Amino acid sequence: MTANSIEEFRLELREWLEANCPQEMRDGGIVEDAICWGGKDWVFSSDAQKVWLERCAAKGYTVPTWPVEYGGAGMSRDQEKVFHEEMGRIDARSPLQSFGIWMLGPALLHFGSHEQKLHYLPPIARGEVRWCQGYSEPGAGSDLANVQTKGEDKGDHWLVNGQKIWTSYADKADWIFALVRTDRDAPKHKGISFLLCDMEQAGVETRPIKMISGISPFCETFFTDAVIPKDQIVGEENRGWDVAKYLLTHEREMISGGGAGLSGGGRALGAVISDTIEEMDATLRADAMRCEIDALSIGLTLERYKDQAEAGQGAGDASAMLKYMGTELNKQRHELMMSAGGSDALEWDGPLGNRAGDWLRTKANSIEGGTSEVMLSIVSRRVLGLPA
Amino acid sequence: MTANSIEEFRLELREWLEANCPQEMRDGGIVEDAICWGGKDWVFSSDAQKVWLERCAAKGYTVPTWPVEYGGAGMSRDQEKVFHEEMGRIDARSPLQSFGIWMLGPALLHFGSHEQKLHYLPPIARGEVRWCQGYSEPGAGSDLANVQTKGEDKGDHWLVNGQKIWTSYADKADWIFALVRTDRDAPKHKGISFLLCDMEQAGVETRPIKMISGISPFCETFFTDAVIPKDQIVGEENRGWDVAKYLLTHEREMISGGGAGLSGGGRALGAVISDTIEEMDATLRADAMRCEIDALSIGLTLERYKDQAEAGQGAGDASAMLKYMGTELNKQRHELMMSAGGSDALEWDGPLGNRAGDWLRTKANSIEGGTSEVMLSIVSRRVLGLPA
Amino acid sequence: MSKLVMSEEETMLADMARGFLDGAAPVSKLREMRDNGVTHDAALWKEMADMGWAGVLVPEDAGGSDMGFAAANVIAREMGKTLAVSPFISTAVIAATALRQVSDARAKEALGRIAAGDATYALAVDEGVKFDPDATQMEAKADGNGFRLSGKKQFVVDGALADRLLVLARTAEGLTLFDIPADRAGIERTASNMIDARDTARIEFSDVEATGDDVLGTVDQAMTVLKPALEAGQAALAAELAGLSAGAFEMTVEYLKERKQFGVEIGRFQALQHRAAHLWCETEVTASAILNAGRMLDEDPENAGMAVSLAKAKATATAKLAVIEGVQMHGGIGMTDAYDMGFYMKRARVGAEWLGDYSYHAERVAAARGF
Amino acid sequence: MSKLVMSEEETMLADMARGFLDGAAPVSKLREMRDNGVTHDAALWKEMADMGWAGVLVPEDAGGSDMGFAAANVIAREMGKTLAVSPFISTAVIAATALRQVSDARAKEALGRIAAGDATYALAVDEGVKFDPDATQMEAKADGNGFRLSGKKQFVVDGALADRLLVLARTAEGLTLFDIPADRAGIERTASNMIDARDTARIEFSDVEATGDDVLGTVDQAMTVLKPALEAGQAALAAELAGLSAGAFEMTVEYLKERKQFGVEIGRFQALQHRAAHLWCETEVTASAILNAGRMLDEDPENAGMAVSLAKAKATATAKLAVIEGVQMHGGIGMTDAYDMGFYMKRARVGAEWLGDYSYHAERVAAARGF
Repeated sequence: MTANSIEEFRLELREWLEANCPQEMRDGGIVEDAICWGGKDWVFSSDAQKVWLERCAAKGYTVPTWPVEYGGAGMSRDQEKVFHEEMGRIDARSPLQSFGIWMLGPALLHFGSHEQKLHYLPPIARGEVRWCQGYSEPGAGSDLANVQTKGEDKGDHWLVNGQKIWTSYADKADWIFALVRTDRDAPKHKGISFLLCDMEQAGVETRPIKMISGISPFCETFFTDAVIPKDQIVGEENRGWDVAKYLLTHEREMISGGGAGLSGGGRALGAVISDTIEEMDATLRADAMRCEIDALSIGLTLERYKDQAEAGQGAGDASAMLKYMGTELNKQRHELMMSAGGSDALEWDGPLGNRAGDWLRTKANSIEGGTSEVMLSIVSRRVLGLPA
Repeated sequence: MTANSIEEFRLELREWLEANCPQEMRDGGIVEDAICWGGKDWVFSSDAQKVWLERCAAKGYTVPTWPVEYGGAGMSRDQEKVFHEEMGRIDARSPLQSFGIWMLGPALLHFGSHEQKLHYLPPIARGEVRWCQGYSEPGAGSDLANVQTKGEDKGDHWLVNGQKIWTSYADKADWIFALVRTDRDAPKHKGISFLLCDMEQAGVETRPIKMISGISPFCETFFTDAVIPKDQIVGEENRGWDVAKYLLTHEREMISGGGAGLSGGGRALGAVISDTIEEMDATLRADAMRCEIDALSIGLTLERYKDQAEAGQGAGDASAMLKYMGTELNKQRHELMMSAGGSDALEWDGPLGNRAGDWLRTKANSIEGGTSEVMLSIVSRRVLGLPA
Repeated sequence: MSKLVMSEEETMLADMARGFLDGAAPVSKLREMRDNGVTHDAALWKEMADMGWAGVLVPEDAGGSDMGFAAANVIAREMGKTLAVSPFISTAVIAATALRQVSDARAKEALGRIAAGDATYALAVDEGVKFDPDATQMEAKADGNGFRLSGKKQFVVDGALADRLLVLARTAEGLTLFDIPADRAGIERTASNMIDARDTARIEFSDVEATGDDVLGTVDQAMTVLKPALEAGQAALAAELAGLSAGAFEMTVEYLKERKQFGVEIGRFQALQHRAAHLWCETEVTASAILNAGRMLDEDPENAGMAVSLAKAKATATAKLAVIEGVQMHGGIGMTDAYDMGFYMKRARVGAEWLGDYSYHAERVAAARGF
Repeated sequence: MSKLVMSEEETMLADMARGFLDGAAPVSKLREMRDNGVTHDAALWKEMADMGWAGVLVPEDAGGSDMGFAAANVIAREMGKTLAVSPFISTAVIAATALRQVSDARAKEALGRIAAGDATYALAVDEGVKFDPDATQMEAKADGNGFRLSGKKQFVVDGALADRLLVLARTAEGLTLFDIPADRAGIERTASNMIDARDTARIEFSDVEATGDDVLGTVDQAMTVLKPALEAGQAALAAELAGLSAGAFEMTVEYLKERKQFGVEIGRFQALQHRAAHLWCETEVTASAILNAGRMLDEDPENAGMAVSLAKAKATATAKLAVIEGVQMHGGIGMTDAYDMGFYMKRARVGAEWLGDYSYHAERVAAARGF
């Protein structure tokens, strides 16, 4: 795309946003309540939220890079960058967030059949169906391939029994994509299938898990003779690990991006600190500078890897690195924010809002989606070639 | 010992020191050149150094806690503490330093026969015989028990062949105590003997190793059909590992003590930094404070362990912990001193003397006498009881 | 200076305390209190008083057990291990030490009530987000023979439960410490919803009357009384944090031994072994700093400042490492509310801030060391 | 702003540089020079000039290859890998950038001599132990139409070999940069015995005459010329440090794969694996900061300051980690002079200080980020 046409694109988009983004949706929207997750049971927090979603969905702006036929706007990466810049210019809220957009969508786009894409993607793009992820199982921890939930082949369907854990927002989701062991005799990684399951059926139950941060974003999900028709599989039977690996990489990049504090609304650490601290002491200042230097370097690395990928220069196992560095950084950043907040930060919903909850939440960053230890082992093995 | 008699002891000692310590020997003596190592070929740097050694040796003050019959002064620990305090009061140099005092002496006192003690200890106490240590071998690294130097049993003597490395000051030593494999068929730790070897004989040669700090405190030592009479063994045949382990523990404590900067002459880090830096920036100040806090805490731990040992409360595998913490701290301390020294510290023998050489030297602290990694593994296994 | 070891009495005290707290105040007790919205258990505090803990720093002639600061640290450390909830530091350590500095009948009587478990105290110093007594702005205006106090305090630990408050306020020529009943007219206490579920309050003073009798020590010279009290509190808090580190560390090592991943105990993974070993080393050197602080307070209180700040700084850093490693090594389960590790992490954070954070005490160590 | 990737030309340049340096300037060459007390190889520098490196920042019409700052960083990075000895940063980067700011015939001629490898330069700024141009005390007293320079400079890298010196001195209303021959009367150069065995001098100026023609740029306004030159030098030095980290890291990983202890390769020990992996991660994010600094200098030089300081700070920290881990993981052999790792450690230390240390640049990043 030429520079000219990209500038045209920008102007058109700007005009559309000015005309269509409701004023109430122009507040940056970084608090939890501002998020629109969608789904069958979604209750819009305001008319503006509803209108904003509908208008965006109609243009494909909820999933700007997805093909138009699947509900997207078919944007190139350059266009997408402009899209985010223009959204940021007016502090527009994201019209829709969901695991369907982040996780299942990319998996289907990569592994799904044309029919599956047509069937599942548009409802995601319109915010009509909310998805959750069923990977981990109790006791499996970092050993994700240790899937015990089993799917018995019953001809036209699998009969699924087992238990998943850390299924984010499963209590609010309509569908779940899950790893299920469909061949118990095959080697660990070779007998897993990636299945799509309607949660509104007998035999699927969820229970929220309360976390140390006081909230319950995660659930346990139980399958008892749940029925999953044979066409609800992504990729080939018993090759679900390929899909899972693909998505894990994707998830790591997502977590690391958030971790580096580079997503919308991330203020410079120094600015956040000076909200509560007039003059930093040597320790806080030194730590904040180190953290800022790392944040900027990691942010540039995210940019570099994306640019490299686009230029066809493979970034290798970059996702493990970014996931590790980004999440460890985020933990440090929140430690410093707690330190800066002093006693004001020690209350639930105190003068600094949910700062303590956010801090506690970050401690999971280096666990979920592959622990820091697993990431380092991946780098050691795959990048450095050290013996396992 | 009662408080009264210890005060009497102090006053007598103070009087003796005033009368006998030459004025030139009252300069703290922390530079390398001030050290008196003794040995057959020792050249005293001054008459005062010679007189000071002789007077101290006559009183047993070179090895204050050794029994009088072996050349010491038979001091209790309380007395020794007073001795060091009084020496420090007038900034008196240590009259004699040697591996004989630090290493072989303790080993002989613990494992040697009465005859051996009578034969070997007094010359060490008088500074007449200088010893070096032959433990490590090329390629063995942390695996100290991997001794390849072999001693063939020839009836009244062993015929020794092999090579040692990191033999500190071997080129200046008269005798060496060495680990030698005397049973090739026994398990690794069970076929080693702890032998004493006169270096002034055919078949023993040394070659200095130049280090990155520019000096050559270490040597390689080669044994080619060297003869060691059967009575020159400490402890039992093939039980040399017991002696070695005992000494390793001892060595670790020694290194950690030096590392914590608590031996005589250690100035507070802040004071050293302000020699060259008028006002510390946040990073330097924060790092210096952390380092100082750690130094003080480790110093107190040394004190606590000694007090516990005296009170009969076992400190367990404390030596590995102290060695690890002390040497890592010392490395950090020297990094900060280099940073404070700026470009003045980047020259060999520049305005800050040998600061760079000292800094480079510290990098070996966490390698010699058992690496930091080995220390952590020891703590993990022996203290925490984690599976190997 | 005595030896840097625990005396036989202190070892016995620790054993006894451990036995009592494991039964009467384990982490599950804190959880239960939190779930029920309760921040104080008066019966438990009474039991502690009966064991002599409330009077640990109260002279015997005032009814105390007068065991000294090292002993107070021993108790605080054991309380830290199980995250026991009590007004021990506020009342038995800080208030008792402050009252001890004053030798009058009123103070003696107050000490007696503390020892008996009949009076609880809280210290109201902080006005901003950080501990900084010298920056106190709250005013105590002279008014006839007395004063009128107006201003706001925050992070008053045990401030909602306490019968009495020690309040630091600015008077004509300096700072003055007041000892007043918490229910006096014009005092409005708002319980803070703390992450560690412990009793803490924000307190507003609106023209609160105080007489000359309410002054603890001398007008304009609060520090004579407050400095030893703060140092005693900081040392005990450091000990509590050290106990907390030990408690979190024990849980973690146990978990490393039993939890299996990829077919083996995760305690076999060398990277975790080394990190756990490093953590243990840090807990060991921290323990030395705590012992030393207790010794200095008992034997050379005038010069104990650096030892106390060293202990608080080091204990804060070690506790932070212990809970971060604790959660990380536990993985997902460590993040759940159902597991105890989160309680340790939250308490460590609150303890890190109370009575001066790492930076505050590091700067004091540096100043004492000449930089 | 262009993409954050190496262009094809830059990749080719890197490959070519690597090939040349592996042959012509490996670490063994530095060792040989050190052992012979030699700090400069004029023939090697001439070869580099012939490849266009000396003129990398010299305009084509002045005889240079004018490849830009990103390309200069590419060369510096490769030089760092093998610790190649040359006056590249002093002459081809710093001096050339300074001269480029001035558009007169004299500057053009000087640039031509640099590109041809016929002139070498050194930058004399430091007067104390730390880089701090603003604190310059050295005086250039007005004297008729000219100046007289008196004072001392230290840590003048390439200062003993250089034909010409760029000297920062204080004039009536500010700072002025002089470009004078190194052999002018009154200049006394003393070679410093540097730990990295590179050419460096202390220089004393005693009443050294300088004319108006010797002023580079405008009197009292040194920074117009010096700021871009310093930033270019800092970026190239950051790149050199990144190359050094990569070189040390490669040696270390190779060693982990081949060295056996307790019967297995030490690279199988998970604790070392994780540390090596962490180090690699640091080298990766450092590489991004270097690329960005080059891009900013090429495309938005007015605003490149933060990007440059970010690169220098991060590269300094990573190089320190790389050589400390390098020595530690090598064990005893890494401490011997016969092994190359020590050279990396010493060069990393010198590079850490030159043109501003970690703190200096961290403070600049913080200032740019508003704190």
